[in-house]
Amino acid sequence: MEQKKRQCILEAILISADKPLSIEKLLGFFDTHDLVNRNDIKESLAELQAHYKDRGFQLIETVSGFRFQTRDQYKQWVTQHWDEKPAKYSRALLETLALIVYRQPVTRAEIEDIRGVAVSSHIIKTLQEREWIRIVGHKEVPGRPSLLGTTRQFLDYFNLKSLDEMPSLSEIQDIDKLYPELDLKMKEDSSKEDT
Amino acid sequence: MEQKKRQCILEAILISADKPLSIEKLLGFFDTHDLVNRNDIKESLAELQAHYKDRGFQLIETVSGFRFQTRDQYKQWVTQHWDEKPAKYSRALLETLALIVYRQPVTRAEIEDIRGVAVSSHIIKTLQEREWIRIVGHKEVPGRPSLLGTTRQFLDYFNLKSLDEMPSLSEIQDIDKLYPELDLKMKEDSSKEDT
Amino acid sequence: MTQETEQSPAQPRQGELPFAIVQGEAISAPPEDLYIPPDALEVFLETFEGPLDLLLYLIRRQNLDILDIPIAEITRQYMEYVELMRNVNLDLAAEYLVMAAMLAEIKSRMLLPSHDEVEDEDDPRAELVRRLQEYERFKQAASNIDDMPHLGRDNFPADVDVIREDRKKPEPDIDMRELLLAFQDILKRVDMQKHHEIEREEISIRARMTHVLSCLDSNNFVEFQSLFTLKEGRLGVVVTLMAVLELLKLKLIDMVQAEAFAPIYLRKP
Repeated sequence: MEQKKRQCILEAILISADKPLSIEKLLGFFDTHDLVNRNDIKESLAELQAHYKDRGFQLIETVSGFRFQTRDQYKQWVTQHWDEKPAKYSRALLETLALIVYRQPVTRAEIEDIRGVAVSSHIIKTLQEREWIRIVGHKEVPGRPSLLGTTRQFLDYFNLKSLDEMPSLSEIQDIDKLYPELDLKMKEDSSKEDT
Repeated sequence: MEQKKRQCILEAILISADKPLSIEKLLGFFDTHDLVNRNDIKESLAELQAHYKDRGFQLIETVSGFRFQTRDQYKQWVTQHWDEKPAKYSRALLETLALIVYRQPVTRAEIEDIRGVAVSSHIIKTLQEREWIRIVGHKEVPGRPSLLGTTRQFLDYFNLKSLDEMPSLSEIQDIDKLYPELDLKMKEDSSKEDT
Repeated sequence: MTQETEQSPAQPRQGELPFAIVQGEAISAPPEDLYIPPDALEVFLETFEGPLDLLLYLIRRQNLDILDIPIAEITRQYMEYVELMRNVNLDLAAEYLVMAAMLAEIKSRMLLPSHDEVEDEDDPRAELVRRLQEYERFKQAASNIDDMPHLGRDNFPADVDVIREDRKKPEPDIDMRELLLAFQDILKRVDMQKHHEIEREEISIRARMTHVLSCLDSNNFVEFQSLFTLKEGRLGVVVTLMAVLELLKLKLIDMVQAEAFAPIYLRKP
């Protein structure tokens, strides 16, 4: 199959896919008499990535494969599709997720120990429903508590090829950098007091 | 706004849209200080149509507006998307559907309140696309949230003549008596899972 | 341990807490020696994720070196905070009290004369510092995760129309039992929580409410009588009437009548 046609077919497949597709899966779209091999696919994918490097959307690679998605810098316009703003995640949820990401496999009790507060079941349930975390086993201690870990979908969602691409856990932070937002909010509040 | 940026934004909007968008609607994605008018949009759309004239997909104009779609000559490959086995619906989807059935007309917030977890837009969209639920009105509270209810198609799917034929709440408490034969069947099914 | 309150993202947060009410009396001024401005109380619940978070905040407010925390001072401030929380009748999490006890314990140990002969005796603050530092790393990591591009928030998958051969996409099947099991689960959970009340009402009225709503639209008036089908018999008529009354109560529909005995019309507001 000629190069241009192969590129167009892959483009059509990827633009209409509802999940990322691996090279293996993409290969499965072709018939034997299409005479397309893994290297052809790789080559076409690289061409597509180059072609879309300065357009409104791009071809990215996550752990499960390749996906076309809009570029971050146009989110301001693209989000107008929906009346509601995308849900904001609470800090409790993000902290719990962070602990699961960096400490996996980890039990709920271990998360609670580091955060100093009980982890609500809602948070665990929300993370499980989003398919970002799952039970990966049970700890061999009394009660056999569940061990939690992240999923492939978590990596797909954040456009990651592997967990190694997560920002590394920081060293001990400079305390002054904490709570800038609160400081600001309180300043605003106190300036409004006179009005 | 410069021409190239405008083109990229429109491209991002159209590639992520789930329905055709008219020039009027596209204009609505822009802010007043984006300084974009109808002619700018027309111009960009023409540029996009030219750009995609020999790719795997194209920008077409339908009666209701502009829409990207894959090209006819690649349908043989694109159709392979649907060769896979149907997925299973998530627990979250089933619970959401059950609440709409028994609590209709009901808002999304009310469902979230009972389930204790945010209901993803994806679930609502899936149920709407399946034509099992639809918006039956709007609640007269701030934001006028949509009220969801079930459809005729939902009844047809379950071979019901009316919703009255759904088991009552008291019957649900005793579900095993309702479907003794199903229980047996499900057990058989799960033992056959490997086949 | 008590559960922290996780707010569903869809629910609006409470914007303002009423200022302190102690034993039925509104307090207009906060305790004078309070380091934390009273405004902070309003954002308290939203801002702090627990006692460690609060401690980090207190340390920062005073520009203290985390490695050299003046336990007495911090304990005092912390207790004032906890006291204030109690006064405003907030559901005070047990974790905060546990932390208060820990601070008091450290303080008391530091008041004891140090044993010079025991060189390598641990600083009683060491464990607290370790926990604070550990927590801080994950607090940072959480904010890093939030800053990462999210699918569905920062970028969106392509969703284009597909020209394909005439084969229908198979859709997942569900059976009635699955649906009922899901609902049974909800009922069980709700029973356990007791927060929400799913009224045991007849489904037929709910269903009829949907039906009535679907007959109406905001532009056209529909005659009240046209909603009734005599074929359904007395029960059907009653169900429709109750559905209409319920919709009126919920202000989902309007009812108009030009004059006495004139036809009654319904429409969506």
